[in-house]
Amino acid sequence: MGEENVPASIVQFAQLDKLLNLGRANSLWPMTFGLACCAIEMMCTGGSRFDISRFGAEVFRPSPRQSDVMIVAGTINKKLELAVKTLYDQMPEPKWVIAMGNCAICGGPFKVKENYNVVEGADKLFPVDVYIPGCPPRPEALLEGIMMLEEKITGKRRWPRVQPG
Amino acid sequence: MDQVVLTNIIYVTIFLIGALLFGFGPIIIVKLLSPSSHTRQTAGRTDQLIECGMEPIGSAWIRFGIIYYLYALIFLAFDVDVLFLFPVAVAYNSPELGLRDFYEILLFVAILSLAIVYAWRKGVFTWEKKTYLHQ
Amino acid sequence: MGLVEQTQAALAELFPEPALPAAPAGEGDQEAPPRQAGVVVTDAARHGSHLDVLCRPDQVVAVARVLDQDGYFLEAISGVDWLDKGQFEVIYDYNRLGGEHCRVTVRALVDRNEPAVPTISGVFPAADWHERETFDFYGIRFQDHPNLIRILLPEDADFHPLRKDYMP
Amino acid sequence: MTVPVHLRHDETFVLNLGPQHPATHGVLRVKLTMDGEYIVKAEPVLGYIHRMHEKMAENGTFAQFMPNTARMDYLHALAFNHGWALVVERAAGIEVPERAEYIRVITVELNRIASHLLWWAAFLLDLGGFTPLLYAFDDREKIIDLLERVTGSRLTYCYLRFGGVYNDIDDEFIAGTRDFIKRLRGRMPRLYHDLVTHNIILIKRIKDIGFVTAEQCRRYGATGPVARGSGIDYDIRKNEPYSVYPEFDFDVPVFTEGDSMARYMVRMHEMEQSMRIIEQALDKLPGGPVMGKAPKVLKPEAGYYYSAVETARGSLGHRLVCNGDKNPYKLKLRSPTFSNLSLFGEVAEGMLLADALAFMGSLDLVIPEIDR
Repeated sequence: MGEENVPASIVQFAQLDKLLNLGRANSLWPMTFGLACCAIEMMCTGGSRFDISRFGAEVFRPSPRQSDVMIVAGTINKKLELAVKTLYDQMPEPKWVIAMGNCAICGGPFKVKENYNVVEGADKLFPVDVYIPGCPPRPEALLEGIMMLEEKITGKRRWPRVQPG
Repeated sequence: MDQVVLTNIIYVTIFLIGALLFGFGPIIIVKLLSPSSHTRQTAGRTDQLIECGMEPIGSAWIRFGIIYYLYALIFLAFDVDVLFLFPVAVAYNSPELGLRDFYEILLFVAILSLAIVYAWRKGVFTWEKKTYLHQ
Repeated sequence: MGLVEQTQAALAELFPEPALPAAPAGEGDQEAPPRQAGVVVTDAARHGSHLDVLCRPDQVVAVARVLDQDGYFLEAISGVDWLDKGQFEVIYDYNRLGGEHCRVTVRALVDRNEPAVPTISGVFPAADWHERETFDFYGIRFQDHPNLIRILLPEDADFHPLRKDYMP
Repeated sequence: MTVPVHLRHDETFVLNLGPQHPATHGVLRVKLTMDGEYIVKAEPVLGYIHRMHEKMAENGTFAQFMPNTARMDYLHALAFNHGWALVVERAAGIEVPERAEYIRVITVELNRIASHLLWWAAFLLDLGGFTPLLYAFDDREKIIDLLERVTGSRLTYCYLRFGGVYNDIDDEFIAGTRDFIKRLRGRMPRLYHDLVTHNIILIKRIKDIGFVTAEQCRRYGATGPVARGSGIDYDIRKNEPYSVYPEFDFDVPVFTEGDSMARYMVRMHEMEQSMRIIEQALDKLPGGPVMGKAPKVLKPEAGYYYSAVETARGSLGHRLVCNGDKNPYKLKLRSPTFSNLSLFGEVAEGMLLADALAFMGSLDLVIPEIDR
């Protein structure tokens, strides 16, 4: 069962929680938080060809108060660090974080010895639930990331996992 | 208190209770089922106003232009106008509503729309570009 | 090429002492004898700029005014840190906006310990941000710039990243 | 007609059009001093996505910087590759075979159309229309598939090499490009112009909004569609010809009104011109190698080099200083949006907030290109 890092609620019934998690998993409202190149791939995923709305995640909310998942799509640098933490705080529970792209995972192409300005990874700021590698990751990778987050929330996988090869 | 009045009162109270439940129900349910009242913090800024991630500069409690007040007045005029038109709408297809009543309603709406004409002439609806002469 | 000669003539009055004969293009500063301030025609196909002007920092505003009258626009301001020679260099690139093409590169050398160059944001407002960025990266102070603060780095940063001796 | 207003300081409040805002296409922050709906002073604050490209250029070899160029302006990444390849080829004196030049022009123009399509979708998203995004992205995906066949990546291309291109284009790419052009030409009048350009809501939102005069463009150094929207006939492909552009005949759309509608129309016509260039380049595509001979480790002669390239947003300049060893000694990237945005403060004064956002959309900003 997922949600080990989402705090518990006052009333807890097993079946009711399963139903709630199913509802949460199928209506993840991401926050428009496109920083750099990965934001363009996120927009392509929102487009009609890759169609993120098949997973109920096409409602990109601008304000953190109404969003469930923060997709960190791009590079966080030292000037933006406080703003990112503020946005994370302002999101109500239950909230999840998807680190999209190498920059959000570990600083990516900017993790060099002369790095004076890039925060090397979003998990230095807050707990991250799903990492999507790629620079930028393909829209299919973002959809796979959302499916992994859904599996983390409900414990069941919606689509059979594609075996490589 | 004969039977008909009593049943009407019961209908209205049931309707009232339903409305209240419909209003406060979700708030209570969410309080019970949502993961927790507090959210996870990293910079302790949960209750800060939303301003695109930035600290809001100064307070927003300042004197606004009068123009927004005029918009509110016009809305109020037409809100009350609609309030009076509801009973008319209910009784519209009854036979005794003659042509004379129709003209009365028309006159009533016309008088109220004078507020719009007054606001129009006062230039409430024109939003010109301004140049600011900095002292 | 009427425009290049015309601009060269306009700029020539600023440098009364005769400029050295045009050093063959592409030759580094180190080998050539230290070049006097002056205007040199360079091969545009290779270097991208038609005129290369070396001037003292205090002449920068005068050159900017001359080029402003001729209808040039400021393309970019870049700083260079010559660590071994103990000098900063500020490169101004001017270009024509439409019509015949002619790019003028103005270079000014400044001592590395207290680098100060007069600002040209009065003549070209485009210089405002470019100068703030050069100050941000190199620490070159632009005298009487309207608001010389950092533009790209966080306000509380206390280092100048593009200096050759800076390593985080 | 503008209304002069005297203002006491306590009647204004400061609003952050902050880093996380749907209309800023990234992390641009504008500090707005507001008087009700009107903007008294607008001051863009940059640096929220500054990623040290110039410092990395100094610590890596010339070839190692090519992937960086695509991460600055990822919408027109091939033009940035082209600019960097051009300045290094000039510095090191490397020859590029004819066929490689043609392939460069074809892919750069395809990328320009993709960039304009995305600008068009995002601009109308700012103004509140969501459906144009769907069919603009549909067309854009066709281009991305074509470019992915040749370059291997969807967005951040690293396709150009000093002296040529990474791999050759095949007949399927050429046939696909011709189909794409026929398809877009078929859709352009109906879907793009009748439905959107002549739409009264769009005309009301962007006509006579955000006037930029030619003198303002010159003083602030604005280039590209912003300058061509204010009557300045300046396109680097025509004024400072590079690569094989002189062999194609295409005209440069110039409008003189200088408002957001003019900039909008410039970009729409530019898409048509890019298609004309691609067709002529496909017809005249020569045979031969796609990779000239280039030394493994580049050590260009010491000196100052500058190259200017026309990207979808304006003139991209590479100011390169070499001192003879294998790393660039200093590289300054003159990004077009950096100067285009610098005139925002002066033009947006006295504007309504909604019009200022429409004006910012018509400037076509890509923030990592501003912050570098």
